[in-house]
Amino acid sequence: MSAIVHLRSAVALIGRFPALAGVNLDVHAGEILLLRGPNGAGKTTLLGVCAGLIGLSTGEAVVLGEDLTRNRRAVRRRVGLLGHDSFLYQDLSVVENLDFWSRAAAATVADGRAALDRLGVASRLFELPVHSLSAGQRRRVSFAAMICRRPELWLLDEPHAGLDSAGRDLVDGLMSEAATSGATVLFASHELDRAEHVAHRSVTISGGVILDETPPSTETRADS
Amino acid sequence: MSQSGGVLSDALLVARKDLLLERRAKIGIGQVLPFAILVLLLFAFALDPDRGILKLATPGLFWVTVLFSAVLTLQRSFALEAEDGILEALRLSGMSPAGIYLGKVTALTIELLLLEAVLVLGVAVLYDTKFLGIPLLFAIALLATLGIAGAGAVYGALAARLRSRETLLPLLLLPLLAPVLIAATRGCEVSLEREAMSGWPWAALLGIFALVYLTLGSFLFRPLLEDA
Amino acid sequence: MTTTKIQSASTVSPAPTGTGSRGTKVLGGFALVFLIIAVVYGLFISPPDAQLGNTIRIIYMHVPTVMAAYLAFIITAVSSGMYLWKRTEFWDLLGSSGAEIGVLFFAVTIVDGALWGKVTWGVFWRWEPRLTTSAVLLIMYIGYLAVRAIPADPRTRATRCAIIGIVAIVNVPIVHKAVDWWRGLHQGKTVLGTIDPEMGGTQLFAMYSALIAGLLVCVWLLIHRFRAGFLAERASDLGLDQALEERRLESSPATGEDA
Amino acid sequence: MNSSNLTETLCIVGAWLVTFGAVGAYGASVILRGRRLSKIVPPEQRRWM
Repeated sequence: MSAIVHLRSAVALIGRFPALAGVNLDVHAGEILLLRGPNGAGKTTLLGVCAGLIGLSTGEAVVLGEDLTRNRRAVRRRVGLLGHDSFLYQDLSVVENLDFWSRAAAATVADGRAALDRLGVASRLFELPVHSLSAGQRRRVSFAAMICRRPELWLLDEPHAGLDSAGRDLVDGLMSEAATSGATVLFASHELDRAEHVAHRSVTISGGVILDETPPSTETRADS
Repeated sequence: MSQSGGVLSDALLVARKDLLLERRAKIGIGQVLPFAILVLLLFAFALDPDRGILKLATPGLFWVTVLFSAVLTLQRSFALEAEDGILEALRLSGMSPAGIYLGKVTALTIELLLLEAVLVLGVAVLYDTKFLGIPLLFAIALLATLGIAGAGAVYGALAARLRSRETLLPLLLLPLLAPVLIAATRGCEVSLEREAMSGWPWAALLGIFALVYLTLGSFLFRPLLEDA
Repeated sequence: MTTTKIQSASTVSPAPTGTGSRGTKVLGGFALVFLIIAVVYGLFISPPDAQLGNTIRIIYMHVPTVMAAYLAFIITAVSSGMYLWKRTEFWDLLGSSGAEIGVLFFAVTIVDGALWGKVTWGVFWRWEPRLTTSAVLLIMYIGYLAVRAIPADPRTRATRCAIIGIVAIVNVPIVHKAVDWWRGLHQGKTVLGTIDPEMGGTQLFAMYSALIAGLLVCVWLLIHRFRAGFLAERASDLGLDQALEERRLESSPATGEDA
Repeated sequence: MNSSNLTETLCIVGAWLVTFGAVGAYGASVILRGRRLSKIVPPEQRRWM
């Protein structure tokens, strides 16, 4: 079976800075892969490359069967990216944001509402503008806006950040559920105890390269 | 999953979102409109009203005021899209760039037309202008505003992520809109019966500008969204 | 066949120490010849014009510079379109070189026009359609250069500039038309910026040699500016391989990150 | 009469000087920039496309 994410010698420049300096990575269907690494290692850039947002300057990248060196746009509708930014209009209310983003992604308004439910966003928050929410509540809304697209590949940058322990459990559950239902999850996290528990496999990225890509046969943790 | 709804439905979605944002944040009504009225007042101070200069110059002053207000509106409209990773989210959404562009233009046109409507009242009261040729005036306002929004959305999006956007946007946009200013001003002079000549050629000219800018913008918005 | 090959190889093999080459030297030589002809005929031999008098000698400079500027802007526009299609550094560099040289010639055109106005009208600036047109267009391209000067990722900067290059050229005829009609549709044709068909032989000769000289100088400048831009890009790339190496080295001591 | 002739001559000479001066100065600056950059860039990259 072919890999969902297939990167070979991938070099990506941010300005003239090589954020990725030759990444080799395979992520297989239905897998939950944890991306570890210090700040500035290139985790966010790697997720951006997989989402088709950041182009490679050299190397190969095939995501969900689409060759990103030829066309970065085709893959975008099929992935869900949860970034550091909220991807939400601060002045619009929670439901207004969800309605807009779900319809923008060719999903229905009902999908958006269902996603809000799934993320446990209380209905008393629905009419509040996003800027008045707490960081954790906003994170849940962002997450809802991501899953309402029903992405085939989840790309999560620090999904646990800013959430309380109930929220973290919820996120872990969503990731496991996504993987069992056929989606693939690639996420970056600093919360190693929690993350390694939910991940099937982990790799470490540092200095723009993957250090220890373990063969996909070995389940769970490889070292440390 | 259904494919993207096409350019028009994307445009509609974006336009409705922008108008909703204006209704929630009220920057246009609360800040841009008072600014525009202030400019009208300042013109009245600068050009002594007793000597009739103000009356002669009314159409020009009106459109200069609209242009300045348009720059502010554009800056606000695209600053919103550059915050919080919205541009990335728009790229990820799979909406067609031309649809996003036309949606922004539609919302901007509606907002600017409303502003102009209030300004026209202001001009009528402050400068004691008599309006004749209402259909022509309306056509000119609509077509000129489409041109301003059409060209402005391209440069507004281009400048949005630059740190020097406050200075760069007017520098790029105002020379581009010089012909719109000329045609709209002359057209309005006609519709205020200052000139014997019929004003419809000016309206046609404004229509051509709008068409050119809208066509260009629809094509250029993809590279703009992707790489600029 | 073989000899020419060897010859061309021998001319290429030593790396150039500047932006000059055999081609630019030949081109520059031709430009110089026409410039000298233009100076001799334009300033000394050709008689004053029947209508314009001696001010025609300003027109000898005015027309070539405006033509050179338009040539440069058209090159910028074509390069901008080609860049958005091909996405190569070549078109980006050519486009930005064109814009810079266009601004140079256009600024000179406006100064020449103002000097012509001083003699003819007694004032440097009159709200004359063509002068106003030129000023507006000049500022439009100054905006291009302002965007160009903002440090950015090369692809981002190139895309921004290409978009402005296209929008600006489309606006050139629009501005021209609008300003022509500005003072009513019955404004008399201005002499400035057109070649009078009734010019005498030496006048035409001076005009055409100045025109050819202007276009040659424009192309000559374009080649040099393009190469300087190319060198500047290579100079800022210099750190790139090293940066890649350093980036990879970042990882080696830091295998055991904990936090 | 005399002063208008003087203005005319000054303006004509000025126009030619401005044109040659500006274009010449720009050309010189480009060539000097090229020479300076040539010293930095390694020879194998000094190929013109």
